[in-house]
Amino acid sequence: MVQQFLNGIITGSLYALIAVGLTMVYGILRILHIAHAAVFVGGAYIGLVAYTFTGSLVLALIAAAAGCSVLGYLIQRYLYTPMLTEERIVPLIASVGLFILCEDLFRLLGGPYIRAFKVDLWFEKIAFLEAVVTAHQVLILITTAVCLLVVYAVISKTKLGLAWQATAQDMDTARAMGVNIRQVVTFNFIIASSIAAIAGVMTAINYNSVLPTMGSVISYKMFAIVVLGGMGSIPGTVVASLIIGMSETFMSAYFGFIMPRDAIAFTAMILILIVRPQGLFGRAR
Amino acid sequence: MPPILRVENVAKSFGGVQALRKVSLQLMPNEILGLIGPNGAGKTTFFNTVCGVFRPDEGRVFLEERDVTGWPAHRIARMGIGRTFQIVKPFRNISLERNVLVALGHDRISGWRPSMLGTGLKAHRDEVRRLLRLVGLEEFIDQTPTTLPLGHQKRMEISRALALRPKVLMLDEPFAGLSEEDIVPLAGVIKNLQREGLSILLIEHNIPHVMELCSRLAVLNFGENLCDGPPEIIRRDPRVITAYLGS
Amino acid sequence: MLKVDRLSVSYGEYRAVSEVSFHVGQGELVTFIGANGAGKTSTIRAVLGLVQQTTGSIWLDGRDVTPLAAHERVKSGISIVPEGRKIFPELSVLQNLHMGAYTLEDQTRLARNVDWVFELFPILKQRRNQPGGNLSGGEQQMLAIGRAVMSEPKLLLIDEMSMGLMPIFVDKVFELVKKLNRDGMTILLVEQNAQKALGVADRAYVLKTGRIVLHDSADNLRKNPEIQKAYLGG
Amino acid sequence: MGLGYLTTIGTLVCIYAILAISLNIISGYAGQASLGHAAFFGIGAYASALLTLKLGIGFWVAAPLAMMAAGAIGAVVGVISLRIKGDFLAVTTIGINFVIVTVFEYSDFFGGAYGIMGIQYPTLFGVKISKGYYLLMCLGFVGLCALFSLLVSKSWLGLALEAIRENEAAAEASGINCAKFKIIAFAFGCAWAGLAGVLFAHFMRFITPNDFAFPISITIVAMMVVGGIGTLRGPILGALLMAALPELLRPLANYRLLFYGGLIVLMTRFQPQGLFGDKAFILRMLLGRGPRSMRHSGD
Amino acid sequence: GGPSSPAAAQPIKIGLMAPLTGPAAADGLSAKQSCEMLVEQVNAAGGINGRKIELIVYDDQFDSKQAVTVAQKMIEGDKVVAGVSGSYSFTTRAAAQVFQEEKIPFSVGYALHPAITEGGKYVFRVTVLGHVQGRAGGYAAGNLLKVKTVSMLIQDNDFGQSLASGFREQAEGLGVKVLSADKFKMGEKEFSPVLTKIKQLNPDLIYNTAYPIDGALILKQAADLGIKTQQMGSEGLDSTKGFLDVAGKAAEGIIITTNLDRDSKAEITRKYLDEYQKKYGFAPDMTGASTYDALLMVIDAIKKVGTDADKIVDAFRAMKGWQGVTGQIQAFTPQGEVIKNVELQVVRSNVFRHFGVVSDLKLLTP
Ligand SMILES: Nc1ncnc2c1ncn2[C@@H]1O[C@H](COP(=O)(O)OP(=O)(O)OP(=O)(O)O)[C@@H](O)[C@H]1O
Ligand SMILES: Nc1ncnc2c1ncn2[C@@H]1O[C@H](COP(=O)(O)OP(=O)(O)OP(=O)(O)O)[C@@H](O)[C@H]1O
Ligand SMILES: [Mg+2]
Ligand SMILES: [Mg+2]
Repeated sequence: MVQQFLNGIITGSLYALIAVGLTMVYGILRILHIAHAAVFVGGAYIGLVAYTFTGSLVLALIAAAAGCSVLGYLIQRYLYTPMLTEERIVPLIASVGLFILCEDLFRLLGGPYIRAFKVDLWFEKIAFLEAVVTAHQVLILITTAVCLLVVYAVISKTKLGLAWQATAQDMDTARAMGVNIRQVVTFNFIIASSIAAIAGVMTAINYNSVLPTMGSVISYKMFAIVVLGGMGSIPGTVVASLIIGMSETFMSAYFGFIMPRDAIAFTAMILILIVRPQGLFGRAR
Repeated sequence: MPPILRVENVAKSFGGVQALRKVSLQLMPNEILGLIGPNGAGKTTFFNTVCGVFRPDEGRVFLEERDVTGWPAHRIARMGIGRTFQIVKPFRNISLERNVLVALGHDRISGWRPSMLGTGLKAHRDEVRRLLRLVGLEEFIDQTPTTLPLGHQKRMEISRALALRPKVLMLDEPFAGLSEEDIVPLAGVIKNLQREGLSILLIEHNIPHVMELCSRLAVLNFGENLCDGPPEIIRRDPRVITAYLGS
Repeated sequence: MLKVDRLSVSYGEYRAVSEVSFHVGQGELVTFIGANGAGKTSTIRAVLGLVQQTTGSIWLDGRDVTPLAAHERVKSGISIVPEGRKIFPELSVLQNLHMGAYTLEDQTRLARNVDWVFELFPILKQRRNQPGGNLSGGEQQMLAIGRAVMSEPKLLLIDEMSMGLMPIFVDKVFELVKKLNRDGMTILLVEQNAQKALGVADRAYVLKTGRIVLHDSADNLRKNPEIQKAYLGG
Repeated sequence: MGLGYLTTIGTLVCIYAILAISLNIISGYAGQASLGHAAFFGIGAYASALLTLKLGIGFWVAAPLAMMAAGAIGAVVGVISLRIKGDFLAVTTIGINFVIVTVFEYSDFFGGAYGIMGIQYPTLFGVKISKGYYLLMCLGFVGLCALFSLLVSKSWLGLALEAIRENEAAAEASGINCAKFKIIAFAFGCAWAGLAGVLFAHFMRFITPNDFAFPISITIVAMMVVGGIGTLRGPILGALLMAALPELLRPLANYRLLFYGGLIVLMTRFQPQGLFGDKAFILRMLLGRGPRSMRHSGD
Repeated sequence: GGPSSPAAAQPIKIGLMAPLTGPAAADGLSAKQSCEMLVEQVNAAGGINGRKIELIVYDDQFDSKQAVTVAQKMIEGDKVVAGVSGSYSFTTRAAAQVFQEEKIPFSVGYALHPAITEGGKYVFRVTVLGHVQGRAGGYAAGNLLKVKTVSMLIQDNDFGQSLASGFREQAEGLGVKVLSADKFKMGEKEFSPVLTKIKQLNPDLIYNTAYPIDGALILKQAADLGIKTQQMGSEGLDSTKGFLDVAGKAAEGIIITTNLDRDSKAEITRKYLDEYQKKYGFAPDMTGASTYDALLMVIDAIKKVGTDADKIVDAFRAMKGWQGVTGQIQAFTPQGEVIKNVELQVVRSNVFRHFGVVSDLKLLTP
């Protein structure tokens, strides 16, 4: 029971780490950013390369974050921003195209085979109360907490966060208030992409593997979380991640054969949305 | 003569905000009733409650003595209440012709008749033209609302409401944002509609025109009826002056 | 203060404003009047750099700001009450006001200005934590005006100031504008209530189908019989 | 190229065209996001497969029944769309796709992970339809579906859907029962997707849950968008292009998927209203209209 | 070099379909590389009766619709004399239908779906059915490992299902009790919840029907949770890069059922393993080996009887005792299913080693 609870929390925090970036992007551009998963995979690959060369996890994380920031910036600048005036489904499809392209690019560059990403930390695992947590999992928990707190602080406590929200609601008027839209959007993408990169590296070391298709499930499943959280709400995303993580864990532990985890996630989402159509932390419109 | 629209003690609150505490109102056939009151008094909320956008927490709404409380908005619209919105809600990306046609065809659309897969909608172009001409927008018939200035969009909404062939027309600040040049003919149109037998409920802050147009005024304040009566009397009511009109 | 030279604005193939030139002197209160669709909003938005297809040049304080982006123009001291209020619907009233002061760095002045706006429009204080989108039309208009003055602009652009406001407040905001102007703020006012606008303005331009057709002191225009007939309901 | 090869591709194009046209009724006309259209494709396919195999019903009876099944479940999604809106609805439909595929995959009644085998080619007056005639039949159904879509767009129904797409509050105030028409749009759109499923099942004669998974939904949306959402020719031509693209790109071998993704990006980026939409470059060239002033560049 | 062939001789075309892009690209690549190596070897040795072999490779992208078009294309466009599948079940099943209709022999590598050969007489499979391999696993569990209780982790596709059903049937027949049977989806990463549950059940054996990465994660997460139970897998785990590298020391001691014996004394197997390692720099997978055999059988049949489709089919059917990389074929059933031994491999020091073999004919006949 304790172990299952821990399993749920850890799954949930990995989800949160990935979904928070999506929430940010959705929050500012109102785009369902499928290619976020490509950024995530990119982070894992860059991290792997950097780690192989330097042997330092910190450097690997920095390299991944930097690389993905550039990737995120390019996506935002040259793909999404010019499409903002279009119907919302158009950037979504562009994003899908980009995701297909990136996934295949990773395959061509890194080969179709799985690559191991083995990082040994200063301890292996801790056992307590008949439960076990590995060092990787502890690292994930800490990283998630730090990243989420930073993002939350930026959004709710700073002028930049206010500008993000304003830009999301009415770009033209935000501009008229003196917001440098381009800068604000860029900054948003850089943070979101860096976190995706970190999530990529964390996922890779947790599962000791990097492969071109590691983003494919994530690409759509994270939307269940973003939507459940209320689309654009950071605390909502965190709570939703934990709910989904927990329900998947407990469902697959006790009724594993009823349905696959993805379906569990989406079922949970649909059931909650029917009761609360605006998501957990969304505002009723 | 029974009132065409009778509203009894409606109340509506949003979370903590009591937008309507208790409002009653009667609209007589063939009259123009002005609904005035300070900003935030609950006028728009009142409209929305009558039109079925919100369900009132309390109270009843009768249209031609028929209880329509809690009916969905489209049914009330078909029963004969046409309305415009304070913050315009045009169908932004379709031509004015189709904007008006939607309401014109409401009875065709609602039923499962052959006319639903009807022969060309174009057949009704003349009627649409007439309705747009009424508010001076005939020349824009093929343009979309996005390309029109706000004032035009507001007038288009009146055409659209009229296309419902309503018994009651409810206008939410039709003159706001219109220049004097445009208001005068529009006021004429409204007067004409009344003469042709329509009953009109009008929210407006443009006092000179309200005074001229309306046969009766009802004043709301803090979600309650303050008073009602002929314009000349309301204008001199000290409560109205302090709460709303100013010196 | 503001000098606009042969400004044109187009939407696709349609030219909404053609070659208008005007100026607003330091400390002046200038108003634009004109029928619906005359191009007032387009002109104002062009001054701030919010419309894409423009030609002509815009000078602010003797500096050519034509190449500057909207946010940079705002930084140099312009603010706007936009047509249709354009309140951020999901930000609270207070956050909306903070957005108005986006370019203002000084926190104490920001707090003071918030208090000042709340004093002007007490209802906003009551609603301070409500989402802006839930306000009534008039309340939103007050918020839009309050938001625009938050940044203590040098040049205030107002598009439809009295729209949706109740009569007492119409008088009140005209007094406010007059007072701001007296305290040194330069103001460009677009207003449908031409009567009142000409009452407070120093000068006025009359726009018709995208062109300036008349330009004179406010007093003269008020006496002009044609203007009276067309715009003043007289 | 071989005739069989071309008929195969042609039949698949027809099936996709029906899917794209029918999605366009929901998304293009009524403006309701649906990213789970493949689920209804699947419902049609499974319903027809089971009806013909388990109950021994003939193709021509099974097909309308399967359409009804897909339409009925589509109507349920329509009911859901009354409550859940916009992007919330979009993601909900993704979820619906997953849940329905899971039902196929996890219940033995639907053949589970093995899928359903042994589905037969239909017969007409006792004669088995050959591949070539099957293609003609599919073309006929595309024509019917397009005609239906055309009728909708030119009728009062289409007008009502357009109004709902543009502004629900205003549509209600204009006497339109938004709830009813959303449900109608979903029901009809999904019923046609069901027909595509029927055609698919009897063409492939072997179906697995995989064939109706979420990526297929995305492909359908992409066809509609790349072609030009909201028009009739858009989805048809989009389906033609996108279904043929994997084959056209075959010479690129290892770089095929890379280019496929890249082309989607380029097409949506530079022709966001669709290659064959109202403002499309191709159309302008064909009709000889001079280039309109380009869209304003975003900031 | 071999004897130069007459210039007039046309090459013999053989088609290969494999998922070269998309989610199963790694297996597709294994299959393609193995076949290309084989064709090079045969051509270097002078081809078939002086005619070179030309391998026509098409990508099915892990999509059954593309599998059908690809099958059509190789048959009609390229006029292949036979087809080989280096792909998964549902794609292969869809393509098999086309080959059967066009009456072209189709030799299937590692796809396990029972219905593939139902198409008709032109379709063959060189690997044992999933159900059969599952039975071999159950046999090993009950008879060789002598376990009493087992927990199963079943991949929810045809591959996993068919293995699991065979395993369950055989194991329960031998008195083994199945404590739990949980399904999971291909690509699943988080097995801790279900492993935590299994830990409490404390079975003697955990049997999984996963593909490499999922299987590696099962073992790794089991080790992390402190589960020391004996593990068993299937040929789904028979991959060096995908499985051994990722699972690392967690893989130690796992037994898998497969058809590739990496300690085999057979020359052909040794040669394949060595040359693949030499040519591509890493040890090959089961998917490569099986597809290699599927192609090799076609080539051998053509060598014997020429390129006539019906003759090839008959030659296939007659191949009793044929030795391939993945063991010796005892016979084909009338269905076109192969009868051959199932190998048991164990992981020692991070390599697959011989553990045993299941050769009970009763069990191996589908
Ligand atoms: N959805 C809502 N949620 C919360 N409060 C609301 C909502 N809608 C309206 N209100 C509040 O209810 C009160 C009445 O609003 P209403 O729009 O009816 O005013 P009004 O009389 O039309 O004012 P105005 O003349 O300014 O348009 C206002 O104080 C407003 O803030
Ligand atoms: N986005 C747009 N696309 C195309 N045409 C437009 C657009 N916006 C405005 N126009 C056109 O430009 C002209 C000027 O519009 P503008 O909004 O500037 O007028 P205005 O004087 O502010 O009118 P109002 O008093 O009604 O606010 C109008 O004829 C309008 O149709
Ligand atoms: Mg109001
Ligand atoms: Mg304007």
